[in-house]
Amino acid sequence: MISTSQHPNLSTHPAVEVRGLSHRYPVGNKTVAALQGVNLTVNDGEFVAVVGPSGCGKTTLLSIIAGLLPPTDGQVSVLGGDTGSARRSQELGLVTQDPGLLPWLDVASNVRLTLDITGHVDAADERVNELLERVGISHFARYYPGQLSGGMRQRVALARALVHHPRLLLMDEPFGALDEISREEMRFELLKVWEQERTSVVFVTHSIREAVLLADRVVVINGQPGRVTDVVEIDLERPRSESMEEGPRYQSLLADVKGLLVSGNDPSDSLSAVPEDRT
Amino acid sequence: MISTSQHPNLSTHPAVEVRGLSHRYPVGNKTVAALQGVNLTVNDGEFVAVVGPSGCGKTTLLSIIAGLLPPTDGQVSVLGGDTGSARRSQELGLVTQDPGLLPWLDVASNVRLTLDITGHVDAADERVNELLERVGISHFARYYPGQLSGGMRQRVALARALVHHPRLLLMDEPFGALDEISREEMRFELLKVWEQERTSVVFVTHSIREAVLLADRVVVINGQPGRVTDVVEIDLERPRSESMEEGPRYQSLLADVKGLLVSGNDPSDSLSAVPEDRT
Amino acid sequence: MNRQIRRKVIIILTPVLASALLLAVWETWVRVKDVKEYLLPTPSAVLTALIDDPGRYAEGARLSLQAALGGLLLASLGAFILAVAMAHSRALERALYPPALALKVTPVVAVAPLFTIWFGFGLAPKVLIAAMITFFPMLVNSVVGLRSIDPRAHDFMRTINASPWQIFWRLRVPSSLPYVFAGLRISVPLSLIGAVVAEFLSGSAGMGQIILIANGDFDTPALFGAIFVLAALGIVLTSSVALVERRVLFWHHSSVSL
Amino acid sequence: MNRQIRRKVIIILTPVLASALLLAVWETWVRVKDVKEYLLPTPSAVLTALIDDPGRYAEGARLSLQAALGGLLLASLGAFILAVAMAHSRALERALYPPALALKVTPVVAVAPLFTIWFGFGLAPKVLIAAMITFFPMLVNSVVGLRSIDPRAHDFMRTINASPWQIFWRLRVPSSLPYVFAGLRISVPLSLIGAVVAEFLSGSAGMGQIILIANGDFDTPALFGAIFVLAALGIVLTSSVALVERRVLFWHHSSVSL
Amino acid sequence: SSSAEDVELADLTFMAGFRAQANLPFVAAYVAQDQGFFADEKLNVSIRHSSGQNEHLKLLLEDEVQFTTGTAAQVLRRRADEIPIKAVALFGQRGDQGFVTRADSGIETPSDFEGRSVGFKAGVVPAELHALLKNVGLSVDDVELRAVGFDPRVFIENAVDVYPVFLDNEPDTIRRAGLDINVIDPQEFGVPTLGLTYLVTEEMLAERRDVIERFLRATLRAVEWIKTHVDEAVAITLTYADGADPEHQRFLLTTDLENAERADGIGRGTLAQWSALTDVLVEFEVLESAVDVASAFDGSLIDALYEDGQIN
Ligand SMILES: Nc1ncnc2c1ncn2[C@@H]1O[C@H](COP(=O)(O)OP(=O)(O)OP(=O)(O)O)[C@@H](O)[C@H]1O
Ligand SMILES: Nc1ncnc2c1ncn2[C@@H]1O[C@H](COP(=O)(O)OP(=O)(O)OP(=O)(O)O)[C@@H](O)[C@H]1O
Ligand SMILES: [Mg+2]
Ligand SMILES: [Mg+2]
Repeated sequence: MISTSQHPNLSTHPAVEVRGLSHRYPVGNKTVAALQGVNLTVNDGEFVAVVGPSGCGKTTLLSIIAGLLPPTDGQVSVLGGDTGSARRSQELGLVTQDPGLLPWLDVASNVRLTLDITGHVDAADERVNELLERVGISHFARYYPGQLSGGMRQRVALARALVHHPRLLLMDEPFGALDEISREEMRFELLKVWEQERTSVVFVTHSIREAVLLADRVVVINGQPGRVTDVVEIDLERPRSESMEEGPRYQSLLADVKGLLVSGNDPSDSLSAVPEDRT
Repeated sequence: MISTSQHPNLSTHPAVEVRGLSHRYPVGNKTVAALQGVNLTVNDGEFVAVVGPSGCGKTTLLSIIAGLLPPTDGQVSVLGGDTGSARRSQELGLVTQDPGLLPWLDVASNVRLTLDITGHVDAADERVNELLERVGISHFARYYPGQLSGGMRQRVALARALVHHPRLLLMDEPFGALDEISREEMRFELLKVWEQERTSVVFVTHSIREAVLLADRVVVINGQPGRVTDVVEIDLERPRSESMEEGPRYQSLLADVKGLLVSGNDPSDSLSAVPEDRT
Repeated sequence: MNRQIRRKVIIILTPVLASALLLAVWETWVRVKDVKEYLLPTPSAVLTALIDDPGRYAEGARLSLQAALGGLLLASLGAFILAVAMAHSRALERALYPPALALKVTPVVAVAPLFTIWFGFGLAPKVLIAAMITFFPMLVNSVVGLRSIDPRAHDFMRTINASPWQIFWRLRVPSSLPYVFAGLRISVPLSLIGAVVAEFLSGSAGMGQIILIANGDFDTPALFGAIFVLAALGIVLTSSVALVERRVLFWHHSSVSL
Repeated sequence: MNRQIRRKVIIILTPVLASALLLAVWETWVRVKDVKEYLLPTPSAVLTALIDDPGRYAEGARLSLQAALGGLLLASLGAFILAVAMAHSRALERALYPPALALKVTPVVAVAPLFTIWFGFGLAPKVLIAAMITFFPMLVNSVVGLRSIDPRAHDFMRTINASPWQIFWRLRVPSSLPYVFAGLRISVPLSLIGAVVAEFLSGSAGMGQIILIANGDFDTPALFGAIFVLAALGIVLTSSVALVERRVLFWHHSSVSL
Repeated sequence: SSSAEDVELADLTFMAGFRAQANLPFVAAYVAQDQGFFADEKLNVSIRHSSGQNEHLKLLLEDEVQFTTGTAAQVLRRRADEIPIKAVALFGQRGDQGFVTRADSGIETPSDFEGRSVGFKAGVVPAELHALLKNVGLSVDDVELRAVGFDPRVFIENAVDVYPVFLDNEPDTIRRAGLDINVIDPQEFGVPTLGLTYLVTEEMLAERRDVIERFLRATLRAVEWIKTHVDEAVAITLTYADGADPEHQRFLLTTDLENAERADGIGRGTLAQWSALTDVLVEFEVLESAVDVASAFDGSLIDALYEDGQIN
């Protein structure tokens, strides 16, 4: 992996390549395995969704790809370099469920912060306005995060993650806190942006429907520690639309992924699952 | 309404009867309308789901029914008496998204607390064990809430709300924090308990699928202030099962409710909605 | 509008009326029980003492305030700088906690004479005593504040490769402000006490000297006059901090989530 | 296991080593600079003073501790009871805040003689001064604590018609404990200072008297000996509070969410 | 009588051994400053005050302060610790420590102390009390000792039978609070006592005798002036103790003046006086062993300033 890091801009590299990744967290005087032998490739410009039950290690995987967490074992290459170099070249965008906006900055300043830090200060205000426009909150540029609803905050987080033209967008349940209608809106908003920018996307979600509706491929993680148990190609046409959800192809893909998940989850090794002796 | 309160146990009364209900919150020196002219009847033993976009007043409605909030206007009768009398006769059970368990009590004590307070101390421990068994967490009776996953905490909240045989169960997005698989499990758990106890239920949810899957009737609230814009009878057979979700009747009911929601929601009067000039 | 004004009036009036009531009860009690003035003066005697020589109290207040604010400033800066180090290293925190605690339990009366010897006369020892007494709460609050960053915001800044310096200034420092202000609210009255005690022990001019002389002369009205002035200073200073806090931290508590 | 023990050893060793280092630097500096003993004694001279007459310091510590703990208990109970009233009424809170603040900015040195007159000799005035100095932090924390109930838990208890009494004991009181303990951590060293200052000002037996006599005797090693003993007491007391807190509040910070 | 024209201006600090009040050695400095007697001697003096926690002595040793005050007993104790300070003038021909009792208590002499509650200040039972009791065949075991602190209201409010006072200070305060009292001065019961002195370091005495002499001359001239200008002297004192009660300060000053009076000139003393005090202190273990009184007091400078009881 390291040998290719001299050519970070060569887009023939996959956006993410994970090989034999394992991760253990220290807990007291022991360690707890969160991921075990995970392999995953995200091609350049591809939209990959990751689904799996709670505690299977989805957030852990994303944190490792983002370079926030050093893996215990295995190789990870991001945009042709190691995770650190991807971070250093500021090609990443991150959106999490609780987006961690800075409450003392207004919407525009929160988005601008990314440009200030990455050094894209030329025409920064125009770029900020463009992004706010695109995610539909330009009217609220002078509002503070505390004055916004959850859905609007997620739009700001999306703008903040996209404003510096990142080549890889990492999203961890970005729409988890939203009501169903805002959520639907945001999904198509995201797809529109993605189709324009052709960013590569890793999208972690609890919602199987969301995964199937958005992604080119759905990666299914199961177990504790989590492993990639299946990968499902989503061959629905683009651009996706709401009406596809009634179509038989969508329904059958949905059923496929659902089946892979339920059967793959062994309840006996998870606290949050039901005890064995329950009928 | 008041005249019937002498016969609180007469089950010929509807469980909930709401007439011309309005509610305004004081905000600074003004008031904000949350509900406007709401009518709603929940028959004895009926399972009613309430859906609507964020901020339409669902939680407000539930709080008024629970007697936690005095309505600004309109009449509310609960179990044949006024809201206060229903509360005083301890016939209510409440489950909210964040269940507010007492962190210093273990699971069994949290559930027992309801019995201690309502004075059902005879054979209390047996009753607690029975409920923990029924919601599938009897193995965790000695755990503290902080040691449980979100799903397990919701199970405890359900047990706590049911342990004193309430005649009306009020639920506010009880499964909102759960992952899809736990959520599915909990839904059928709830239905099983409900079918056994035949409690009347008011179930607020963001998920249209959940509403259609669980309820006898779905009440759709729209707008700010919220009004009941539609009521949909769910004539799916009981007991409900997961496989019904693929059936055409389910699908068409789902589409109905969805349609009522999206069209009923005027984005221009809600902050969390998209500004008018967006295309 | 009307309603808002009425609310504000009530908020201001309640404590004023309550204090007036308290003073009235006090006055009546002293008169009825005929308590000797050198034990407990009536509030009216205290007011008379204050009105008799307002210049003296004003000058005393000025001097004590100067020392208190100087000490507070010194302690806040010192504590914040040390807190930056401690917030970055648990080991350093553990290492420095016992000496900081030792400083905290050292009674001012024990070290005030030493401070005069070490730091000379005049303002310096007073400022240092006010600083010593306020250092610990400022340190503890600053450390907690600098640690209390939103981990999601931190993660985001790391993914866009923000430097430790950028993270410090743009995330840690603003995040610490609510805690720093809470520390200030605790420290403001403490700094006043520190300055006054220093003056009392060294006999140097200020409210402490007024108390010292009043005590020596059995002039309890003047003593209580000084206490009233100190209470007023404490309330004004605390309110000022609260006011600045509301301005600076508009985004914190006061902000309404829609 | 091994690892855990090593971790614990490190946690204990860091501050011990750091303090040892600090003392070593101090000792060296005094020796190299040849600072006169009456200005700043070496730590070894301080230790010698302590070892020379350990009984005296032990007795002094016992007396001061007694007064400090008595005052802390009194202040905590009084503050909690008042806090119950204030937590239930914003108007009462606003009304009582200025007198409470006045109490807080009143320097102990100003009222200590009055306390002796009002409350006699011996333990009572010392306890009351320790109580006066710790009252305010206990009050503020108790009010905030009693208010900081989980609204969901409160709603639930109301729907099952829990009485205000049941809500108070089963919800408000346990919810307030984290804040009460935070208040105790602030108050424990303050109560010690209060007791010592009272002894210093009244000359009654305890660590304050030891300081007073040491000052009068030019005996700076004994003065620092007293400060060392006070620091040790402060650290032991604070650690004890932390220990009890960890036991009682096992469900609070320490609990791990799965 | 004034110094030569060619002496250099000397900067020095005088620190009173307690807070600002009308003790004679303090007022002498205030007046010397105010009336230009220091200036006449080409002395540029700053005046400071101590908290009474002995920092004035430490500052003297550090040469931060060149002149300070202390009681003869304090000087002897510091000499016993081999601390190189020396008294160069003795104002209090009798000590300022004494006792008061209520006039109606029937306690008029030390013999009446038996079985009564007797207060002591500052944590230590003073030698004066030991000596007083011994002279009447009692000891501290025959009385009920009580730490009373520094506020005489404790006595007025009836909490203790015998209350320790500074003779030039609290009796007046207590009387003015409306209480009739008996004052018991140890000296009148055969206990030798001495009061306040001016102190310098041995080093200063060896190297800057001329400055000491100029300081003494200025302050002795001030004392002479004070004798005839008591009210003005009190007014000057109040500029250092703003807000203090002038009547009370007047009492302090006049009492101190009386106690300082001696035929051969205020400020002078003999080694015999110091030896008698030493004996008491040794007897009651305030001093571990006798101190060479010549090391504690050097009267030669002040003696040289007088000629037939007049300052020359
Ligand atoms: N900081 C940590 N310390 C110890 N264990 C951790 C830590 N973070 C996560 N874990 C554990 O690692 C496993 C994977 O956690 P992770 O958060 O990656 O799961 P997830 O799939 O994102 O879950 P969710 O869907 O609930 O967000 C879980 O068992 C979790 O308990
Ligand atoms: N305490 C309050 N003070 C002022 N306004 C309030 C308060 N609680 C709710 N509101 C307002 O009342 C309206 C209805 O709120 P409510 O919480 O009942 O909505 P909801 O349907 O439960 O929303 P969600 O789906 O987000 O839970 C919203 O506009 C909200 O901003
Ligand atoms: Mg996660
Ligand atoms: Mg709601």
